[in-house]
Amino acid sequence: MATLTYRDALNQALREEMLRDDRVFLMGEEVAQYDGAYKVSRGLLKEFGPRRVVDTPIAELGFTGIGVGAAMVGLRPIIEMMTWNFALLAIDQIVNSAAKMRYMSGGQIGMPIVFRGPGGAALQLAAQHSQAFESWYAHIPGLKVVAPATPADAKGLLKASIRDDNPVVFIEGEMLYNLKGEVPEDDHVVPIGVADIKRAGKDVTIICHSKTVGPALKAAEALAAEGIDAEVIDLRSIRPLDTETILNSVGKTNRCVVAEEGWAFAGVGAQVVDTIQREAFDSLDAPILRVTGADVPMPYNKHLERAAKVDASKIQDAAKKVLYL
Amino acid sequence: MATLTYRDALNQALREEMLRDDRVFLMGEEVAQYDGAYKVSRGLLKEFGPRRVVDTPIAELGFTGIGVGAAMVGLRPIIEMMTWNFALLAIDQIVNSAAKMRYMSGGQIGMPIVFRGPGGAALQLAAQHSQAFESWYAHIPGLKVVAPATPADAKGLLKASIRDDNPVVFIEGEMLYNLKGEVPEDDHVVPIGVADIKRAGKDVTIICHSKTVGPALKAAEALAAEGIDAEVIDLRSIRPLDTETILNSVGKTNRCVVAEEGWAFAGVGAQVVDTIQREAFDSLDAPILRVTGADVPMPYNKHLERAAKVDASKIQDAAKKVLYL
Amino acid sequence: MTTTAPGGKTRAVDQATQALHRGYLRQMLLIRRFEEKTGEAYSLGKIGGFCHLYIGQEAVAVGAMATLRPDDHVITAYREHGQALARGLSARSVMAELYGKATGSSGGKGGSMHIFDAAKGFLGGHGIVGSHIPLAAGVAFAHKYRGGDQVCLCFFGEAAANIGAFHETLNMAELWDLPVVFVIENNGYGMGTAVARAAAITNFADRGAAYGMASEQVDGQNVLTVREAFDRAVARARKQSKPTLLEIKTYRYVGHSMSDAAHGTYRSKEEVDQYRQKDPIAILEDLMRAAGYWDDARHQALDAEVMAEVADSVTFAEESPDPDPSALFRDVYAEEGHT
Amino acid sequence: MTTTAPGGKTRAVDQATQALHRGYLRQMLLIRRFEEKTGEAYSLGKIGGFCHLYIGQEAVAVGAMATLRPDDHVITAYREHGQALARGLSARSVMAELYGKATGSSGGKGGSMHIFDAAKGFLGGHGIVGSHIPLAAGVAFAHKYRGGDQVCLCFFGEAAANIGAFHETLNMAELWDLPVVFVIENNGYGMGTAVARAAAITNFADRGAAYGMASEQVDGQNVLTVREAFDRAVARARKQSKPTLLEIKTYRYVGHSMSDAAHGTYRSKEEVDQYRQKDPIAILEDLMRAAGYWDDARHQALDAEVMAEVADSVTFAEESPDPDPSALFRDVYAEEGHT
Ligand SMILES: Cc1ncc(C[n+]2csc(CCOP(=O)(O)OP(=O)(O)O)c2C)c(N)n1
Ligand SMILES: Cc1ncc(C[n+]2csc(CCOP(=O)(O)OP(=O)(O)O)c2C)c(N)n1
Ligand SMILES: [Mg+2]
Ligand SMILES: [Mg+2]
Repeated sequence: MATLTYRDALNQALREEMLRDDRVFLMGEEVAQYDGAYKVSRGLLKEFGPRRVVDTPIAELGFTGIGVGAAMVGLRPIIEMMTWNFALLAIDQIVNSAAKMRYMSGGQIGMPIVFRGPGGAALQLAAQHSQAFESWYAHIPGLKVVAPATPADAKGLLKASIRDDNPVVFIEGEMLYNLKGEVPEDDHVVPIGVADIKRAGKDVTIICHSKTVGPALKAAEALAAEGIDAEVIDLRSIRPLDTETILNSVGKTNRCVVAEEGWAFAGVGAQVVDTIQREAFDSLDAPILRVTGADVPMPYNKHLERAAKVDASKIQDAAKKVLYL
Repeated sequence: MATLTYRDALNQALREEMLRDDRVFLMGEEVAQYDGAYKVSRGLLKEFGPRRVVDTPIAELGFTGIGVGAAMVGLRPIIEMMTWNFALLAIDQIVNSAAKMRYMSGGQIGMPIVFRGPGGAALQLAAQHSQAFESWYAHIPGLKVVAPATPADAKGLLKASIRDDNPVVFIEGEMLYNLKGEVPEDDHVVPIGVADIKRAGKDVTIICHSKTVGPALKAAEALAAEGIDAEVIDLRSIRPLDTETILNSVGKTNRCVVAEEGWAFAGVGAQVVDTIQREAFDSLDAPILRVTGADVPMPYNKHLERAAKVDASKIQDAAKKVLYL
Repeated sequence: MTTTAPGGKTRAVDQATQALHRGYLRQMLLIRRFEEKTGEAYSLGKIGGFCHLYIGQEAVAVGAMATLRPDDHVITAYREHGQALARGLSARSVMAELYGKATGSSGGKGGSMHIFDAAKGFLGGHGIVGSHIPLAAGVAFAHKYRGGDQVCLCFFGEAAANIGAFHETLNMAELWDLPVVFVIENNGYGMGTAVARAAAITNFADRGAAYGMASEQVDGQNVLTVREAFDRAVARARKQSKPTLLEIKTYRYVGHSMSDAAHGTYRSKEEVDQYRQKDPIAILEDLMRAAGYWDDARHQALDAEVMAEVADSVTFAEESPDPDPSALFRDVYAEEGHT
Repeated sequence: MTTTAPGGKTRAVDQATQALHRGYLRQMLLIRRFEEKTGEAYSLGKIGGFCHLYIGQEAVAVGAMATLRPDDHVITAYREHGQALARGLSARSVMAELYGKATGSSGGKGGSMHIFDAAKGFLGGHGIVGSHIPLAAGVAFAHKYRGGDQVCLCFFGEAAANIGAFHETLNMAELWDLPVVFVIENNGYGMGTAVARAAAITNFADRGAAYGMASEQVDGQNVLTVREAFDRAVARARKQSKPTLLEIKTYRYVGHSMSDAAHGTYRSKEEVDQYRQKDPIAILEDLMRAAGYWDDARHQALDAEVMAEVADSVTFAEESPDPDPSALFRDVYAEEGHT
């Protein structure tokens, strides 16, 4: 296995799938000549040329719709959102066109498209550039939603997403791009809809995804030092949600914390809680607690920002609370 | 008290607030000369003239932004979305501008604006015209979200929303516009953030809002015939959520069903469930069940559509399930 | 036999041209009768939802589609029954869709606003104003990507030309030389809003200049004029891979949708009557009559033929089954197993 | 003393004009030095987030603001430090905001992209490209609604003119005669994308025609030319309540943001050097020098004055407190008790 950054793992996935299938192309702002605002598409223009790596004007609604149109007639577009914050301008195309096309055409029109880019907060980018929209997209039938936390999952899930015949919202972590990890060499494909137990444990289940996986694992270590054995489940896919893995874990630990970067109200965690209390009511020994971003637009000041974000100690505290410690 | 339709109650609220405060104006597609696509603004152009009742081109992003800009300098715009489905085109202005303006300006810029119009499904309007987005807006700090079920609440909450100094997402029910009910004559203002017990009961709590209130009350009647005494709570406001009223009820009934028109995943009900299991874990005698719209884009065919929608019998069934009957 | 062509020159009309004209007339008449029947069925509650009729605009769809090849694509908004028929969908499949039946073009799931027929290259039927404009450019992008010479026609109303997607798409279509024709059907109103109350300039063809795009304003009531304009635009797309913006001046004789009166609130009966004088069907028939290859008898025969076709579509729709209840959960996602 | 005005005529320069020019120069120099210092502080990690400098474009903000009254409004994008200073925000309050301090113009919550000063009519600082274009029209709508004669200036980059909000807003602004000036600062690039790779036409002033809007292309490196163009546009807004589209040709000497090199990937050093020859500060100084009311000594004195002001702003920012932790939850909603 090679050690790669999350960024390079994504880059490999793009390259391999473009080599594999000529129908796959990448479109977005600065993806070609500039090699990507976050350099995820580095080298692709050089290798594949401007037919398949397409720089766009700043016109999120328009170029997203162009991707959707191309997918209607059988191409397999990858539309890069420079960040998911800007996708609010394109969300009509994602929700009203892409997610509904197959259904409202009575199954005639396919929609093999990936919308990808960084979501959530980076550092001090303030209110308009620091938002996590996983729960919004996961609300919508017709979409799949994926949010990898490691280089291996980033590569494997992006490849699966590109091969998927459905519209996939693929949310990367800007703060994860430099994260290094081992990535299998061969044609590494991670199925959508399968969570990953990033750490096995028996005392409490910590459910997380994307940028909260790191803090969750750190919290688990700190808990281990206190003699508490936490199981850390990385959802990886938000929709479909791997209910089975979640319920198996909670069936064993009887206690659960759900962490996510985004806001609490009707977040991903709310759905996880709903699922667990419904399907595993009798195995719960304590209410499920959630650790989420503070319920505020993100402030610029770095201390305020830090206070607004999920971190290991908040997860650790919540885990101890559900253990009544 | 006068008996009014929901539509006319809204119309009265608009008229009274426009009379009360010259800073209030109404803007949107077909609101003026056409008296509103759903006639909610009937007569307002005639009474207030084109300065205060403004027809727009089809440009949701643009005119929503114009409303937000006007609110920045102290007007109190009411922006009509012909339906909330079209607001996806304007959502960047609602989320990235309106919801964050006060915060990112350090409290300098106020945002007294109401975005209003019908949400959810009517009859056979198919996938792109039948969506309930309450949970999306409620996810966003900085917004308030209101969804009245009765003429009295429609009037009282719209007046409160117009007077509120925050951006309010006000979601009406197209299927409710002809609903009749008693409306207090005087300056009837219903505070945002306060749920209403539409029917008191002791055996099971049914939580609902907007278009599911009718079916919930019908279900409660049917349950009463079976000797089950259901309490029906109409949330009225989704954000802020009236946690107290919810918890008091569940503390009494120990069983709960949450109904909503929209999709299940990370819906409003998910948040309600999360809140209850966290705050009232020990009083729950059964898992909370949810009744939601089917997890599909809305089909056109009327039988399929009926099957996709929440109705009284589905709520009744869920209530019996949480009573283990 | 001679006739006066749109250019004003008198010329002999050969058999092939006569047949062509009869074909256009038949299509326009079929659309007219189909839409009239649709209105009736809607009033009887057989058709639900929003329903927007095309009466008055028939020449646009017919003249446009006449220029296309079977492997081209068409994409449009919610006022699309007539365009679907002109593109060759059967009256049966369109009527059955309006009835929400399993035999409908979208299996009963789409309804009036979402008519699709992938085999005929008819890509909907879209309900969010302007949302399909970028889709059209995407289809054209795919044609060019694959190296084909297909063309995509994109129909929308003049009110849709005020929305952002129009601007973003036209810029990219010209920048990237996409083989697409943007067709503004300027029928004077967006719902109840007259064009001058919604647009700062009312000659929409002039908007092409903002993108350096070839554009043309066309009389939409004469199907032959329409056809010629589309010949030019489609050729530009097919041969030069360049987009065109066409503004087609037309008029709808009916209300915006079934819940809107034909006149009374935002336009007068007089105005509608005046435009009725420019009926596209009458214009073509007059031309054919003047040239001596059309008369009342032939008209009646054609009308009867068309009425029978529409009646048949209604019977078919009435008798067709509703979709199976299991269809509710089908087509949300692709079946498992990907490419 | 005489000087050559932009029009080419030679005329005497009176004391008031000299003072005016010195004022413009001071503002431009302040912006230049402020931005240089900002770049340094960013490199030292004192400033975080995205940070877009205005170096090279100073004449645009200074020439534009010179035409405004205190009760007018200005709204802009994320490259706004210079515009904030030109509008009269103190270097202290802007620098403190960049440092995220409680004394910053937005209390440390906005940062580089969200500088606000309600008292000065400076309405941000917006980070979503194009999103503030409709806001500007809304501000102008309010001015007109109230019957005042204030004007709203709206600054954005040429790349933002390809986004839908631009189109929707310009149409409504013209349709409704709103007193707003839309200012395209065409610096040739949107991030790493040269204008011709993003726009089908590169003379953005020509886009005014799509809305029947008065428009003008202006040399943005000569502050006096800029000022004159804004005089016309602002007067049109104030006196006739009509919008204007101004395309100001300028150039940024630095990278798009602090994480982008000044040259190397998408433009050459030669190109940047060439534009350095049109430095707005040098152009004004040359003109003043030629007319005899400027020299090296005066330059040095002014520069020292400006450097001191910038240094003071840094000291102020460094010494200011962070916002109280309780600020995290403040300003999400208005305090209770409404109007
Ligand atoms: C984004 C959006 N806004 C509003 C509507 C409601 N609506 C449907 S059709 C229509 C008028 C469109 O007029 P035009 O584009 O001229 O087409 P026409 O109906 O005249 O064919 C409106 C406002 C919608 N469907 N989508
Ligand atoms: C809607 C949106 N898309 C993309 C971005 C990322 N972005 C920030 S600035 C920028 C370039 C804008 O260029 P231009 O409008 O010319 O202004 P300039 O930076 O040259 O001043 C881009 C693509 C954004 N902030 N918002
Ligand atoms: Mg129209
Ligand atoms: Mg630029």
